[in-house]
Amino acid sequence: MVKEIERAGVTVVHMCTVTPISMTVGANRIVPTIAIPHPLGNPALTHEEEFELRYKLVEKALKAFQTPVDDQTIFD
Amino acid sequence: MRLELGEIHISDIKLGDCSKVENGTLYVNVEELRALLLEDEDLASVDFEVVHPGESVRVLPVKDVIEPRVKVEGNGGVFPGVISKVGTVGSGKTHVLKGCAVVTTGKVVGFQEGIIDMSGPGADYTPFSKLHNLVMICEPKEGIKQHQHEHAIRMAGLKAATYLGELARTLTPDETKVYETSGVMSGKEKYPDLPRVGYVLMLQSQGLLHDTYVYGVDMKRSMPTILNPTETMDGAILSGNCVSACDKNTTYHHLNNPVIADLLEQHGKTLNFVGVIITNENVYLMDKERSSDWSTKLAQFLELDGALVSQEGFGNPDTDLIMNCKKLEAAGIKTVIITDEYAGRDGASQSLADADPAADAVVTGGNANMVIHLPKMDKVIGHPEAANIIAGGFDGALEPDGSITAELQVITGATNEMGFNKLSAR
Amino acid sequence: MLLVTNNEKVRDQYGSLCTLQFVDGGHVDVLTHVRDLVHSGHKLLTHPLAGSVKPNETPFRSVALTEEAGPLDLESLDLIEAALGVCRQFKPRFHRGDDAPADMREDFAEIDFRLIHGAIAPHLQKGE
Amino acid sequence: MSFRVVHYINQFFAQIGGEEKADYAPEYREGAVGPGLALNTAFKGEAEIVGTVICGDSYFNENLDAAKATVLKMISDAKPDVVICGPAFNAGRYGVACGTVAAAVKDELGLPVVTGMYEENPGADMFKNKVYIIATKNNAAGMRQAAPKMAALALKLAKGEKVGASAEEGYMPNGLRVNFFEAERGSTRAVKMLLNKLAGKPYTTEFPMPSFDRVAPGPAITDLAHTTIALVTSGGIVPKGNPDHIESSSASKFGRYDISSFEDLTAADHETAHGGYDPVYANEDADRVLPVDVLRKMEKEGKIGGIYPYFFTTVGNGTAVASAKKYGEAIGKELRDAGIKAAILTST
Repeated sequence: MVKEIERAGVTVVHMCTVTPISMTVGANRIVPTIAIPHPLGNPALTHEEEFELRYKLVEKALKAFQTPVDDQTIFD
Repeated sequence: MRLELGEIHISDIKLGDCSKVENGTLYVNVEELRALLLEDEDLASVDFEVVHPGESVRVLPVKDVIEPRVKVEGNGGVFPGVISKVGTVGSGKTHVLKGCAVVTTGKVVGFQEGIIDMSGPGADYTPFSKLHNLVMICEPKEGIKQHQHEHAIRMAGLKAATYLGELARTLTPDETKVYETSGVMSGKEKYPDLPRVGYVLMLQSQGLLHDTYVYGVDMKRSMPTILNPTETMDGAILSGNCVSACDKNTTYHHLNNPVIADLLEQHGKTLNFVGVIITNENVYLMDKERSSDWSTKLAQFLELDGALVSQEGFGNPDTDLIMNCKKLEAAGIKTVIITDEYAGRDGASQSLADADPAADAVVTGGNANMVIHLPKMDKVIGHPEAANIIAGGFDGALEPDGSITAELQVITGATNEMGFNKLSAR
Repeated sequence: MLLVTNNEKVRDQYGSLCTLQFVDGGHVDVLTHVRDLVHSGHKLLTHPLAGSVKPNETPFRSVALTEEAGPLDLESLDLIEAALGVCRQFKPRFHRGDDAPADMREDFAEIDFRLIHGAIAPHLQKGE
Repeated sequence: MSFRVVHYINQFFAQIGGEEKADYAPEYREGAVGPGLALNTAFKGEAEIVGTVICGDSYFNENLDAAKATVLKMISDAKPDVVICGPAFNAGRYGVACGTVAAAVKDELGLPVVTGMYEENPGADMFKNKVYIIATKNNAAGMRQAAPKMAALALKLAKGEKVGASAEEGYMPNGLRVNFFEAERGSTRAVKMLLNKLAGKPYTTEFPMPSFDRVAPGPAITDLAHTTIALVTSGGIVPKGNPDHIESSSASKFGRYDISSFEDLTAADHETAHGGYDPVYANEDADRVLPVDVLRKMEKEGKIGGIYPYFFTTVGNGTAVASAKKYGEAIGKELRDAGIKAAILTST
């Protein structure tokens, strides 16, 4: 899916937990996330802490958007 | 090692009062054989039937198929560690009753599969429809457990095959084949320019009804090890596997391993067949990792250039297969794997439970989900009611006229993963 | 060791020997529960498709995992997702085995028990 | 009785002309033309080409809908039992036209159809899973080998006979596995394959592993503060109650939902339809899968220009690659048409 969207001329950042799968499906900008059932959260944290965690992850995605890449890149 | 395989061609089996082979006919003294088999206290009865190619007969559920053999010269005896004493086999001279087999049937568990049709469309898919078969219907004593039942039938088949093989001891073979293999060093000196090829033989070893024995050792308790190719021809490996009819390796397959035969055929001509690495298909993941590490390590130890890997069963053995292939390829050993497929009835689904780009050279024994129509047979031997169970559920349907519509997977040996058959898929 | 099963025979034998999670459901329910455990960081110790009894045939399934949860184990993830994929491909014939003939149900239960027993008994003896 | 065949060819093979005649409009001629003669020979009297539809390659590709309709009508009016298109060999636009006509004949007219082309013809990748494409050589010299295969398969289809495996019939593998008997047993084939592999010679695997192609990375976004970002997830987030009943696995559709009025996703308004993971955490707070709350904050802070008013959702679980591709194409098209340059795709 990520490939077809990018093929349409949309720059895609793929935020996912299982980065090898992301590599296989052909994502070019990859941001690793927390866990499969809660990629952008962590139920062990307070609501505020969780928001902070999510904010930081999305910030990484914004950085990925701004970075030119030639090949599949993981933004850790 | 050098083994002479003397084949005595069998063109008929007759039940009678004297066991002998005469003019290509195998005569079986049923009472004597029955008495021998009933020494096993777990067995209540054994009945015999003879079936021939082309007859309108269906046999089910088939447990094992065994070719009668006898060791005439050289160390050890057939089925070492189980029937004969433990002793390294594979050299000297062995006689084979070619063209016939012992077929054991027995309903070890309720859902067992395994059909041999001696004629009709089903016969095209099983190699055993081309043989004269002594079918043994073994009934256990009341109350024995499944694993005792499996053991009793397995032993009955081996004993019967040994008993019949013994009849060939003093006969003059119709045809003799000679197989000769070299040691690691001498082979290298003899064939310095030929690619070094090994065979990684994966053996089913997951537990009850899924076991394989090597020199009497339960393979799930063994590390991968090395066999000389000719050892398999004397029964070093035998099957204790009752499930997965289409892609289990019967003892007959092990005795007549087609990969070994074809590699020996090319040995010294286009390749140097260095040896057989046997490995297991265990349930425990650490075992899978360890065994595939070891099979690769042994392949490196033998300094192989290429390897052939054969599989047994479906599902989690796909994981072992892909692990073996990936690790061999990563070690720089060019690898070809033999498997079969479960691509769904329409052939549209993913064929294997595991996959990897390293597996770029695959031979397939066909799609086991293909639907086949098996017409009614005049006679059904074994446990006809098993047809209801095989055919009654998801895998097929028993029609009112006695015909069966089922998936290919119910036929014994149909999609064999040693490459025994010509069936394939694209 | 964490043992997930829907087989009473396995529960009766192993309930006291390791941490056992009994799933009151079918084969797919066990695998789904195992998948959730893998997602939360437990590692598979046994293959989720043990046995060559076709996955759509057996109503019983027992799977061993590590008791400790760590980072997501990718191999375990691959295996459990592939196992569920196979189950999607081949519709189950029986649910919990209640719909199977009694002797068949017993056979399925015994095989599942034997498979998991063969796999984990040596490890439990070592006190893992 | 001899089966009626209609043949589709381009202006070049009809000997009307080359590139300069590529805008030739569809024309129907009675009987066989050009390569049709070779096919007629190969039918050995069992079938006969009753008519030929000729269309210029540029004309077809530049007037796709109209040309397709005209061609289909000409074919249909000739009342064929089976249709043959091409072969197109390595001619790209001709290959695409053959594939398009063949697929339309199959889907819209419900008639059996065979086409042929070289495996690297772009039409091959586009249509090999939809219609039978006989693999041919890359130039017209391959007609001699192609004609008997195309004729044989067309006859089989016309007679309603069972079609064998790709390797037997000569068509390109179409993703459906079909059993057949090889000339040699598996072990012998395996030994030969290994010898070829060892010698560095070509060999063909009998089961190709699933493969994945790649797309070049999109350009970096330099002006995020003025860029609208679209949100896409394969984590199955849907409005509470799953109004479109998106299936938990092997989903047959994707969802498209308005989030323009949401500052934050909560258990009261969103949940997951995904059956591939423990849904408890996503149901408690869907932001854990689709980070609407933080993106709204970033919107206010001026870090991003905005959020596209709709988010797209699919269930990654068990969804066939082909469906996922289709959904991706539809989503990509909408975003492109809306001028969207950036998307975040979240997966579980």
